[in-house]
Amino acid sequence: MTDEQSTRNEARRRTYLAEVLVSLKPVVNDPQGLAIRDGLRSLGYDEVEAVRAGKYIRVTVDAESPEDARGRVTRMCDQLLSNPVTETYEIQLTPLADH
Amino acid sequence: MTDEQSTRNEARRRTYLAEVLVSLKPVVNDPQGLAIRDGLRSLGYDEVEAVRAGKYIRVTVDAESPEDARGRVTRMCDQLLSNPVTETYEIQLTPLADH
Amino acid sequence: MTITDTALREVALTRDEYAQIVLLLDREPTPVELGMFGAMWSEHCGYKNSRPLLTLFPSEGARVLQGPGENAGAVDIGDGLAVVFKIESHNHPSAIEPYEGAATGVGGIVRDIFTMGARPVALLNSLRFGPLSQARNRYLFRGVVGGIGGYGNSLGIPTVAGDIFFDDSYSGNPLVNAMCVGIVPHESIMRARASGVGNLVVLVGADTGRDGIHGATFASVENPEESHRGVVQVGNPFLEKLLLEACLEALHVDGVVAMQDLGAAGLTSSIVECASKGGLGIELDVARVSRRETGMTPYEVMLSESQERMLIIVREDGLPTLREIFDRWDLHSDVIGVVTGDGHVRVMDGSDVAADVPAVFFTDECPTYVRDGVESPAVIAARQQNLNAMVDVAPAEVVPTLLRLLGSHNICSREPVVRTYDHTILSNTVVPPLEGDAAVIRIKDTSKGLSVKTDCNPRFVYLDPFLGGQHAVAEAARNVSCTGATPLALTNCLNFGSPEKPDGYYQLKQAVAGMAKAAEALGTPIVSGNVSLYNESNDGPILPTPTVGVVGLLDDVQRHAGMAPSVGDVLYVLGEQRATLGGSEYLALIHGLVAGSPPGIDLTKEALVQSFVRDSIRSGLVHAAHDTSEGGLLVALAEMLIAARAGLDVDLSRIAALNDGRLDRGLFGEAASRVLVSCRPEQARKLEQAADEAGVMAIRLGTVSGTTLAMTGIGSVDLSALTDAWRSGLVNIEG
Amino acid sequence: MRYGVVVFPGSNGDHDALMSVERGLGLEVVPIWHKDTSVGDVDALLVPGGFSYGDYLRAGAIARFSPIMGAVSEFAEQGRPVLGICNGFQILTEAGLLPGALLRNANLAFSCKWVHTRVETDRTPFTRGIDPGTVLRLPIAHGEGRFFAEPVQLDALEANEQIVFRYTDEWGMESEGSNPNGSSRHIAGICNLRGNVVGLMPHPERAYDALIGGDEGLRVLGAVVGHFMPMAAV
Ligand SMILES: Nc1ncnc2c1ncn2[C@@H]1O[C@H](COP(=O)(O)OP(=O)(O)O)[C@@H](O)[C@H]1O
Ligand SMILES: [Mg+2]
Repeated sequence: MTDEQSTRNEARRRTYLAEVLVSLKPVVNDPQGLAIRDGLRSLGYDEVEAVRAGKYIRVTVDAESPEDARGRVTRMCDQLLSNPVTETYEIQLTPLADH
Repeated sequence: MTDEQSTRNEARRRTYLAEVLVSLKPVVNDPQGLAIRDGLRSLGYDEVEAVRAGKYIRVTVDAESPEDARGRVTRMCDQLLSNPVTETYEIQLTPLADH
Repeated sequence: MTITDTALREVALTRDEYAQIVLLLDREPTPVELGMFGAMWSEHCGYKNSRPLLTLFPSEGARVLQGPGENAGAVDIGDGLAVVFKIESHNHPSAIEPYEGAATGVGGIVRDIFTMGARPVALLNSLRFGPLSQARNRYLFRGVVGGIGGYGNSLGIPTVAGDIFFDDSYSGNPLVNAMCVGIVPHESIMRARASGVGNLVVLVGADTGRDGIHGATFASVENPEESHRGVVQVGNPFLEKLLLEACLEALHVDGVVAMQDLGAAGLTSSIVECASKGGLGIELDVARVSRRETGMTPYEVMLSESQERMLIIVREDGLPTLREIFDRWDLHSDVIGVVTGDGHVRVMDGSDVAADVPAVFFTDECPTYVRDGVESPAVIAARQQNLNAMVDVAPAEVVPTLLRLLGSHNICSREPVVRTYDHTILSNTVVPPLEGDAAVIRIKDTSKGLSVKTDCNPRFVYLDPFLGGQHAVAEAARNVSCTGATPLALTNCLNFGSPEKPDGYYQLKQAVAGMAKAAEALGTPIVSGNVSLYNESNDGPILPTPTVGVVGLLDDVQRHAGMAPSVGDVLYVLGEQRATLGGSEYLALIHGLVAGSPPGIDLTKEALVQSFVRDSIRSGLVHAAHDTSEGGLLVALAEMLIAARAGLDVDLSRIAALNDGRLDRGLFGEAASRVLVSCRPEQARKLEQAADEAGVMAIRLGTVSGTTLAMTGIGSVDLSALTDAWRSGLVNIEG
Repeated sequence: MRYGVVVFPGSNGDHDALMSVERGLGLEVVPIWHKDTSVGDVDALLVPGGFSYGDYLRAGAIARFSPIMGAVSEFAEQGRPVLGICNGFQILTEAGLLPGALLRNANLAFSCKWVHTRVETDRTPFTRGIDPGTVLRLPIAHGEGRFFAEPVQLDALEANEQIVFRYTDEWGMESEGSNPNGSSRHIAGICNLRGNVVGLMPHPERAYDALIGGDEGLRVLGAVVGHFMPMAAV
């Protein structure tokens, strides 16, 4: 790679905020969700039908493009951030500052 | 309330999904976020700049309108779902099936 | 016959077994019935391969109040009290989802104990993993340890002892055995026997979801990851705590005649067990079962393994009081059925009959298999390998070898694990984990204490299953004796590979025979247990691992021993002085060999050494004791010095001389019937005399002092170096 | 005097709390059910450890809304002694009876061991008569015990003499390695402004007998007896 090319690539790099929402699969028992639901109902929130508890992980990554960022975070989710046996995940991506 | 009114109200009732994202305030140390960041880096994801860990709570509520739903869930957050000393929250609302 | 192979595989039954079912029923089974047969005739519930072998175990004794056959064994400990205990495996679920698998394993064994009416007072765990150099094994290790702590801590039952061992063969097939110990007044012991036609069958606790359907069958096939993958069970320790308290209250309700927890095969197994034990029938309606999910079929309800549920059989007039208790604990109690006189298990779905089968068809008619076992030629060859040809360890290599052994994963400090387990709750723990060879807990309102430990050296069992089975029992008992307690009785968990392979069956059969022999010789009946077969992965079977759990009694809990000598104490090694390199940790770690014959064991001598150690602790002669296990004499000595935070000057030449002049065998070889003890210098003569009179050989090693371990003619090492090596082994297990 | 021990669903330290008061101190003690709305006739309240409501969401978050908590607050407002231990401490912070919050341990692991804590003030009913600087050996057993408050608030806590216990080594020094969970400023226990409500993570109620590792917890649980002495003398 020439210096010029590398500078051009650098120029396109950005930081992205990936908000990863990890949920338990619908059929998996969620004692925490049940406890929160019961807690809310005992506070008088009878309108609550169901509660499911999951994880919210904010990952700030450096990437070349939104696609690149999403690809990287997807791999992170599969490898570490979620447990494929019990969980599913969703990624919400927002570009942050330019480099 | 007359029967007619109640029918009209019923008709407007809907189920909403409130996705509550609870984050630790920036001033609070987040060892879990740091551990995830280090874990990702040790897997070779050097592009990860920062990770913060929070909670993702899906609350399904019955409400009269989006405003009503948001109002209710906001109260739930203030009362139970988040701790104002250490946390902040955000609510994402989606209407689900009609009643 | 129209049944397809796929349908049979789904329930893990053979075509022959299916034919037998048709013959018994004189018709084809309904789908629900087939599912129920699959679960009840699985190895897990039906003990098809192990039942004939288990009859070898001695299970009777003057103190035995309840032997195998109920949810747990019960043994008299005086003062009108009984100790209730059992060990159980949760290997397959833990291989899939280590945290929840281990957590629900703890939940399951705790239910077994309070189902008997006993209040759980201690938890133990026996774990086996592949080497931590592999990321997957680290993941399993962290998850399992997390799950055990997560569930037990939350319940408020102290986790006080256990054992951990690593070997390649457990990669992909970790072992998670959990043991629970409870206490109950004799008159409150509850059994799982239905009685009284017309009595009500009540389901209490959690709602039923689609969790772990086929768990029982799934535990009875090889390679679970590739076959049945039910929905992972997620435990709720909070609910279990409520259930525990409510059930222990419910026990005293006039009219409660039986309790049975829901474990493997869920409602099916509970109903069948209660009915068949009571010689009666049960009719239930699945429509009355509270559900967590919509659209569940009767099949799913009958086979769901949702956790934290319990079945109670109560006379109609006792129901209101029973209900009141569960209401107070915010648990629902659904009347789902009734005890009948026809001996049938009848499952209704509203007004439809989903299953109708005599209960004994599921239990007594379950086929059993007696197979021919043949020892693997590879094992014979490994055992016969001549270890005398090996070059002895050079004196200069002794210290580096010792440090390597102390830091090895099979020997190093379990502190990083034990820290994450609450061992102080209930305020009974007298000898906590790491401070003794076994844990000691006091029994409130008495002067007594219990000592508990699990053990099994699977390498010994692999190389010689008959001998190894004896070792498992002897070592566990020895650890308990080292606290001053008298071993009362045993529980066991038979973790083996496939019994359908001749060498696998041979291992199982021989190990059981060895355990039976040692249990007989040591006077410790086997009162409960569990079988987990088919522990195989693509790389082959696990090392055969018959985990033994021992419960011992101290009449005066004040007179106990830990493993830390005081400065100024004199150290002795008692008992067997000839060690063996066969199957040793030294051979595996330093030479990369699993070979040779494991140490021999003379059970008369074993009993003698153990009783001598106990007596000496009780009489106050000995105040610290530690048996020599993996790593041999020198490792055990180092462990005692680390505990004492002091050093020792020692001449080990006599030890070597007793081992044909070999340092490796003398210092790192392993042996049964060998215990290190310490006593005050002014009592040393007395101890020597007592040993002499008892016919127990005692070799004086030296006086605990200073901060180095100095070995004449070998070299010395700083206590801090020993401590660092031993402490660092399991620290920073990352990635 | 008589202690009351509040029992929530999921409490598991209630047994030790009852035992330590009854057997260790020889005082009268009664359990108080979470569904009750009155604490009854007691002189001091103990909110024990455990996993109330499974500690789901946040430790203590759901328990603080139990029916009994109204009466607990009232008791506290009257200036009467309330001691929250471990989960009980978490419940009291969630309920706003004590400042700050307790977060996951810095090493992310549950930790059970004996630690040393230094008594910082004798102005509370649970440290009355214990010289500040005294080091007590007590067990901890928690996964969420990292005390957090914002720096300004921490300064205020110090200024108002609200820090009651600090983690130290056996010589009473806040040395490296003597803070088991990463708590701000080594804080192991605090009190409210008035001093009558105290929360701490270590377990005095598990340290009431030398046979089980120590009895120094009795000094904390027993200090409150002295608190009532003047009244008794009148
Ligand atoms: N998984 C575990 N859980 C709790 N305690 C354990 C566990 N593994 C080992 N320990 C404790 O660590 C100490 C050493 O155990 P171990 O190495 O098995 O001793 P030994 O070799 O004498 O059998 C004992 O106090 C034991 O109870
Ligand atoms: Mg031992």
